[in-house]
Amino acid sequence: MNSVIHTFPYLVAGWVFLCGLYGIVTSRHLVHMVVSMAVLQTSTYILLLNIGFRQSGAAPVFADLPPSTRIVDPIVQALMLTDIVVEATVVALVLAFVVKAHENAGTLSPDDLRMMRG
Amino acid sequence: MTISPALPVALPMLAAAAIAGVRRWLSRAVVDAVAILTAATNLVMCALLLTRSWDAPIVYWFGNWFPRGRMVLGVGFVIDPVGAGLATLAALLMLLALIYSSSAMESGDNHYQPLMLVFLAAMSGFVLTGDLFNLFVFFELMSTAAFALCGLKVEEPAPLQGAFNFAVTNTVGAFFTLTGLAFVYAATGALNMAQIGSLLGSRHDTLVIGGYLFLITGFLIKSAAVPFHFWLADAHAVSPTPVCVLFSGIMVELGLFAILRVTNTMFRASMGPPHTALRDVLLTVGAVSAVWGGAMCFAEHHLKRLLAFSTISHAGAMMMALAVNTPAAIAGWLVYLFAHAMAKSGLFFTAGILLHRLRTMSEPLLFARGTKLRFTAALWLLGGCALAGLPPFAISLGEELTSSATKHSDASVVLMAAFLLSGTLTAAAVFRVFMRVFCGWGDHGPADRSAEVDELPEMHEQNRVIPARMFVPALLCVLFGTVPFLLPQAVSWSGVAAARMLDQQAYIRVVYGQARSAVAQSSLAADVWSALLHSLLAVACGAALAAAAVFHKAVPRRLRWASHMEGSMVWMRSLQSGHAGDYVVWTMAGFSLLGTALFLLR
Amino acid sequence: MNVWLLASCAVGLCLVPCAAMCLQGSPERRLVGLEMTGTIVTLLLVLLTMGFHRPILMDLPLTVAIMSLAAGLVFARFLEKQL
Amino acid sequence: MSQKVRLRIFWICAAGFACIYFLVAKNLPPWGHYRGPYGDVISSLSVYERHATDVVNAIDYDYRGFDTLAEEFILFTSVLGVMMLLRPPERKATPSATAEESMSPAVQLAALPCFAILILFGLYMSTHGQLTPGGGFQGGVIIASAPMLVYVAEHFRAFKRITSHPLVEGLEAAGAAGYAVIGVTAFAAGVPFLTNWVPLGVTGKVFSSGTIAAISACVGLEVATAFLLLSYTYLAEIIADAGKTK
Amino acid sequence: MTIFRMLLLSLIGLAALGVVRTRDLVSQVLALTFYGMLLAVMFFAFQAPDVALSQIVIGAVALPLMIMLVLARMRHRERTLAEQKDGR
Amino acid sequence: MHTALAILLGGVAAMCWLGCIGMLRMKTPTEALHYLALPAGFGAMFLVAAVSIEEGWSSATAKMILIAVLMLAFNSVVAHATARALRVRALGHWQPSPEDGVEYLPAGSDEERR
Repeated sequence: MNSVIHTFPYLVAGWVFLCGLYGIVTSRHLVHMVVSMAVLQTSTYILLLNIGFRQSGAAPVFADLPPSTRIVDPIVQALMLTDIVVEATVVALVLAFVVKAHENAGTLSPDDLRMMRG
Repeated sequence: MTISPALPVALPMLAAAAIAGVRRWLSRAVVDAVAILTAATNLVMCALLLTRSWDAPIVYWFGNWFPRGRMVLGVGFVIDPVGAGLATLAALLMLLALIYSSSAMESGDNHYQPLMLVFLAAMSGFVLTGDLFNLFVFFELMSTAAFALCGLKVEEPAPLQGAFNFAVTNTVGAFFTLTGLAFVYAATGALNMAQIGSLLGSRHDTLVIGGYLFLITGFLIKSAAVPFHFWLADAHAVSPTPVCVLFSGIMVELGLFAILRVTNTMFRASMGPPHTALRDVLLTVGAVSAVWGGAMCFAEHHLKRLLAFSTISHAGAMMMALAVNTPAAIAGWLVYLFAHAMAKSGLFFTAGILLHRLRTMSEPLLFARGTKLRFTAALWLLGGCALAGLPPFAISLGEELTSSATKHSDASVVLMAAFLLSGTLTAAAVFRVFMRVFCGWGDHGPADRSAEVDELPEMHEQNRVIPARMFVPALLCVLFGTVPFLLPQAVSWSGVAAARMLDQQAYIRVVYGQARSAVAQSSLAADVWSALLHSLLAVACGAALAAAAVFHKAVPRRLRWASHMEGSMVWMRSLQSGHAGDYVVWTMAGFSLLGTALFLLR
Repeated sequence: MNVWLLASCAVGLCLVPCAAMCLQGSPERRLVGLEMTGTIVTLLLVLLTMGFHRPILMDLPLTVAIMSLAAGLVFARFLEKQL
Repeated sequence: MSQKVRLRIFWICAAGFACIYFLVAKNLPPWGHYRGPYGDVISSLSVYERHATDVVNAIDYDYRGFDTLAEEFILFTSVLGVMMLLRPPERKATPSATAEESMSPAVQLAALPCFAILILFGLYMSTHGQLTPGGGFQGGVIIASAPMLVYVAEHFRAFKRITSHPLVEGLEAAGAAGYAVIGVTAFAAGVPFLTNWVPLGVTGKVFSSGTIAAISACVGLEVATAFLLLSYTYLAEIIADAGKTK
Repeated sequence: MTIFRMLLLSLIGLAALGVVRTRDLVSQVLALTFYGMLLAVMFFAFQAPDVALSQIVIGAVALPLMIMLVLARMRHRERTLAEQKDGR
Repeated sequence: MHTALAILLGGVAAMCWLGCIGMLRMKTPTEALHYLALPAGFGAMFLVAAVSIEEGWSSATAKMILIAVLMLAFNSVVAHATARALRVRALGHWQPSPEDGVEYLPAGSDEERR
């Protein structure tokens, strides 16, 4: 049981990664692909968070804690914060491509949108 | 006055924000002037940093957070000659691209210049940083700017699809990299590359191998290694010319640089010798890319895509130098990188001039229409010779240095063959275009689907006269390409820079503020005659292949494989399907293959 | 494990029926499930905050309450007019 | 490549991926027992040396502030890219033929207090970043979501006036540049880029922890205006048409 | 509490699959919002309040909202095009 | 004190469960919408009581009261807007008309009263 708990959270991150890839690969609509990309991104949050987690550690805010309290790793949280912004902005940009492609081509199925073939 | 290493990043960012804030009220000329001035300043600053970093790497701690004991607290720049040199190259190419675009391109309501400046800042930060997460953030910044620039021509449907595929594949790659970063952080609890390097030591378990694998997957996508390369042709075919120059000339190479940096500063003791798995894997990937890209290049009839495939081929060749990873090979890599950046940029600028004059990029449509464009033709021909490495162009010098590092080993045959094939095939494609378009020999040649993608010219108004500002960058590129060959010290300089790059222990010591390393001496010398011989062989083979394809009617029916190669490699071309889902599947396949190889061979 | 955390476990399990609502069926059902999720997450975060003995973190449930209500309004409007 | 073939290759690769991932995850430090010292060192320093009680924000805006600068510019770049891609074409507004009913009075009434609460709360959040969870980034997004309620209440003209003002664009650039300028001011004090050189103030007060608070405000400005620009750019076409039916 | 966290993680794994397997776009956006909420709860339960806060404002509100705006814009265009076609 | 706390928190959990199960068992989304009131109304109230028992008067209690007020005041609006969206999506209009065949509202409620 213990050994399962010791790796299970990491495996969830890997599972979400695979789910995102599955979504991108089987996608029939560009917006669906973008959403799958967002899901794929969340796998990295889950992984980072679980790496820095400590059993019975407190949240790293010392406003109401004595400074010597055992806390979870704040570094990974800072990295995740940066990461979340990156996700939102990249999705915004890719959505702009999608909107424009829709206006120019009238369809959004990646199977039909293949100007670049061959 | 010494220049703060933060400025090559901060200055373009500030200029970009300033331009973007008031872009409505500024005229095009003012914005161009500011952008060009900023790029020029960056060039000077990076060059100064390069000279300063020569004696010892510069270490710069942002926020004044010096390491406490063995614990690195903040983000730091560690500037060694290779990084500073690449930053200088990026600024140079950016300067040329901005000069070119000031006369040859619509700027999309002045959105274009701030994007270019952010791109420049991102590239500078990417090569100068000594922190792993910072590397990732600048990787993302570079990618974001690149996506936006790639979709600049919004009126056409093709650019958007190319940009979309580019964005999806590269973003997936970034997630792979971030996952790898998380694994490395879990293994060491540090983010500074020197600290990670010293903590990892020679640890060689699955966590370290897996972390390395995830980390470099993103960079392999950026550096367009087969089978991660599919986005590159799509993105190049649709980007405006100056953006293509930056993509091919420096961005793809920065992917290679990141692999080099990661391998040498963090994993040198754990993945390098005595373990040979990494070397063999990278060598294979590089060789396959070199040949695959070359073959696709020869089979392509859209000029920009053709050049894009040649970039894949040359990036593969450079990857082999990384795989060898000895001072001589890295010195060769540096020479190769510079020479290739110049040759490829010159060719792209020339293609841009063609697009400007003749308003299409399709080889069959261009047939015999360039016969009057003498100067453009000369530039194109010189560019082709430079790709094949004909002295005084320096690519062959780099090849010679790299293969001299593997003398008397089994890898040397692979290296020689791949270099020769890459040079021959890409040069043959360029020569073929030269014969058809500028000489009007032979016939139209086969048409293919991708060449039918019609590309609008980058200026709205018809402009018959070519402004000097379009020619000068192309000419300068061709001229600069000869520098490493004509300058006798160039080889020994790159030898010193490479030795710096490879000395992991010295890097770590410098970061911790300990003893400065002694100035490395390099006694490298390339065998010029051997380089000449090889490049002549490549040029001759290329010309022969091109002639065989152009005059295919004169070739006996049995021997028409040149024109077969040009026209009917259907299965290879069908992989380039333009479907982002396919590209992601190939990424996964490449990742699984690489991982299997690394885990089984360890 | 105090009584707050016990209660939060019980409330947290309510997310399973919410998932059943939100992950299948028509958009209308999903929207209703989503609003329920917003409410339950608000309560859950209050319980967790008290359970961890960190009243300083009370900003979070407040944010969830405001944002999920605003998002509910916006989603309802778009579902009505545009989509 | 057909869907079927693609999916088949995907399953093979997914198996490979899963194996590799499992091998790596097995060797990760056991969950809940992370031992890396980096975070502990920083959290023991941040309260004393930076007077900031929220360690994550201290890391983001001070220790690793350079990452956040680049991250702000990612946001800036992508907003620039979106505006460039979706710059309004010369298109006549085509009022929709089917007249739409406007939202209920209840919604219109409720949207305005909600608007006020969001703005206030966003301001609170972006000024208290160094003390409690939150910060410029979260506060900025909350502020930016307030005008969406104006849109929901169908005051299209007001929404347009808030979001399409050229000032918004200027402020966005100012927010992004402000961060870099704060970094550059450190040169005047003779210290490296982005050094927190101003007086640190009293721990637990709003104006404490030096440049962290200032940077947080800049980030709030940048993020709020950036998301405003994004929402306007996406909605511009719909608004142009909706304005005509009135 | 550990068991609660594990259950939360399993639910996230399920929800991720649910989001990518939803083909209707509006439904998918709503599912994504739910997924974002779930992640926020998880971050909070794993002692990361800052990240939970940004996940709420970004993952559970701003990101779905952006996608919703894009869908609305595309539907709007399709509708006006169809109306113009009818008008002729 | 401890018992009161336990009872109140049990009440919160029970409200949440009742709401969720009711929502899940309803056939149409409009019916399911009604169960939103249980956790948002009673759950929030119980929680206010529980927090004030635990904390006394503090900023946390103030914030909890704010949350409860927000939920009570705005949840009804959101529920109304949602119901409206559901009806418009199902029938194409909001104002009642004889062709509907469904009487969600007393006939001629809104326009005539004005």
